[in-house]
Amino acid sequence: MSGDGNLDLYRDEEAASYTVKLEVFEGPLDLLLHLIRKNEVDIYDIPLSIITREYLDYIKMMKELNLEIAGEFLVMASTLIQIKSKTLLPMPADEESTEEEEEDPRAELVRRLLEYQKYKEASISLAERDMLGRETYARTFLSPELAGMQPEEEPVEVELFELIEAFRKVLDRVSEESFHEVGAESITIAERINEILSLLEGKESLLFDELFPENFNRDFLIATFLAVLELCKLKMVKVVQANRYGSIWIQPAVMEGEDAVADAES
Amino acid sequence: MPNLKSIVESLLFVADAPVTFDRLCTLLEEFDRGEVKEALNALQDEYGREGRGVVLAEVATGFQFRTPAENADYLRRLTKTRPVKFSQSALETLAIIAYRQPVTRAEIEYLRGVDSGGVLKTILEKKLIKILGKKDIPGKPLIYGTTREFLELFSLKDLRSLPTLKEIRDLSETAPYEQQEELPLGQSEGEGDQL
Amino acid sequence: MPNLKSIVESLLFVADAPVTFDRLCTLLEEFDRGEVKEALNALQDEYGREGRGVVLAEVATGFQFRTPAENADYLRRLTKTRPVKFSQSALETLAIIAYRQPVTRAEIEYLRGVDSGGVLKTILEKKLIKILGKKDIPGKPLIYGTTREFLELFSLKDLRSLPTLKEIRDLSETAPYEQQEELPLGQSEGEGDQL
Repeated sequence: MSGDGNLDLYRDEEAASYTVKLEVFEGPLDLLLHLIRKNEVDIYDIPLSIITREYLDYIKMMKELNLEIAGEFLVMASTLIQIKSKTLLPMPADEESTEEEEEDPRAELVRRLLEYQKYKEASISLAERDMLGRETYARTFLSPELAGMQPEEEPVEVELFELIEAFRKVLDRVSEESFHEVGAESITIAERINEILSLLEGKESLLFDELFPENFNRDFLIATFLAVLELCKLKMVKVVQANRYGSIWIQPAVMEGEDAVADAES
Repeated sequence: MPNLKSIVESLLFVADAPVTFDRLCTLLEEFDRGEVKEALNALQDEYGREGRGVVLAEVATGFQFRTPAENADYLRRLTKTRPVKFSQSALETLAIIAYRQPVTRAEIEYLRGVDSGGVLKTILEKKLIKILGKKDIPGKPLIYGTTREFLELFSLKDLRSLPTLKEIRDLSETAPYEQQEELPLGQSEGEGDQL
Repeated sequence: MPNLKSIVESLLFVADAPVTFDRLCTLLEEFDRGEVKEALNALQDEYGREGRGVVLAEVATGFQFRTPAENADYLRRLTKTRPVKFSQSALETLAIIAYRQPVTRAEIEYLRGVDSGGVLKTILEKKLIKILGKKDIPGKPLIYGTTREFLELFSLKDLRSLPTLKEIRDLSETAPYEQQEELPLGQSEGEGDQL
């Protein structure tokens, strides 16, 4: 199944041999808009019996052609049947009609259709623009005039998605066991490690309680504890207590110094 | 005595991406902004004349020399690259992101009515959208926005120059919607780089 | 009626190497060589005028738009701050540090399977990573983490806003609707006709 609900009939030869021409719809909303337009009915007063029948006919036809049907089409089908059964119910006896009039069961659907229609229009006007590489061309290569020149400063240009894709590629090469899943949690711990280290910067010690601001939540607490544990494991901090019931202090185990930076050059 | 108009023309010509007015002024710091503006205007006049094979376009908040649409067929012979083709789903998703950014995947899928994960990944890979961060709501979903490449691709000066969204009152009357059937939705396979 | 001069101008502008007259005639086979020659001459006149920032040069291998020598100093400024793309190795290393910090060089190299000293130095110089300290194990290796500049580069509020791998993987997964139960399609057939 196409994840986009893009049902392309002519994708393979087998399907192309069918003589029935099935139009391709992006999703249930697209199909509904088509049916509404085709029947020339008012979108604010959709005749559900006609539209639902034609909608289901379309799905049935796809089934008969052995086409995979995106789940969203089926969800919409059941929604339509539901709305239709609501509209078919006889209006309740007017005893309680003084209450606010119930919303038309079709209202939510109409809202979605109008909203979708708006973006579909927008996508059409996007497609009609002069597109680079289709209607208009620019020089995208490095001019020979600049080829020999070495840039002095190099501001970096990179997208977040490229970063995570690079990480994914590394993980794909390394076996699963040697690398536990990286989730949001480890990011938080990494972040807390950095925060603790920057709090410690230039100080001799830090009160353990200082790591917890006034209104921290449970996740924050856990991340902070794990961060301190990780830092202990790395032997980057020492946790000390002056006496049995005294305050707990965190001390940097290694002072960051000029020599550390110098070492990096090697 | 340097000829500022000539210098600006050279700069825009060799640059491999649109150059903003501010960047131009920074590069040409010994000239004042008014002079740079004047040179730019003179160039726009010159390249705006009828029948030019190179035009000075304003895209992605910058200036860039580009070829006019009427010559596209001939240029295709030179580049031999098949024009980029977009699926309707990629276009719909791009439109939603362009108009509603920052926007989450769930919002996109609600508006489109279909799963949009695959198409999001594709346009992320094409750098037409980017991850802006996470939304500060439960679940912290990723939020997406369009990129400079998006503006360049669709020849847009900035996001404000996107056509305003039309509120359609009555479907059966609207002319633009009539064009829907002519969309080459089925005929796209094979030719071009389908997104 | 196509404007041949405009077409030739477009072609020469977009070509990334000099174009010979013969090549031009081959590309424009529907025009005769005399017409192409004429268009070319007209362009040469136009671009040969005083004070142009772009000239049409005829070099051994063909025709090419170039910038005049007297503007070279200004063009050099353009390259001074040219944004560079990250190499794949720099990107990988940066990613490992971002997601696994605090991390040692040995750990990075284990994951990447290759020496990463040079790359580490490069991203240290760009201030995207920093030395957090030394790990208290034999050899006392340096440990690395990302910087504030790293967050700024990606417009991230904090490290928590980094997308997780799972979030990216989820994009390419199929819709959760797949296990949808069968719909009673048959029973609705008659119903529709009631009204």
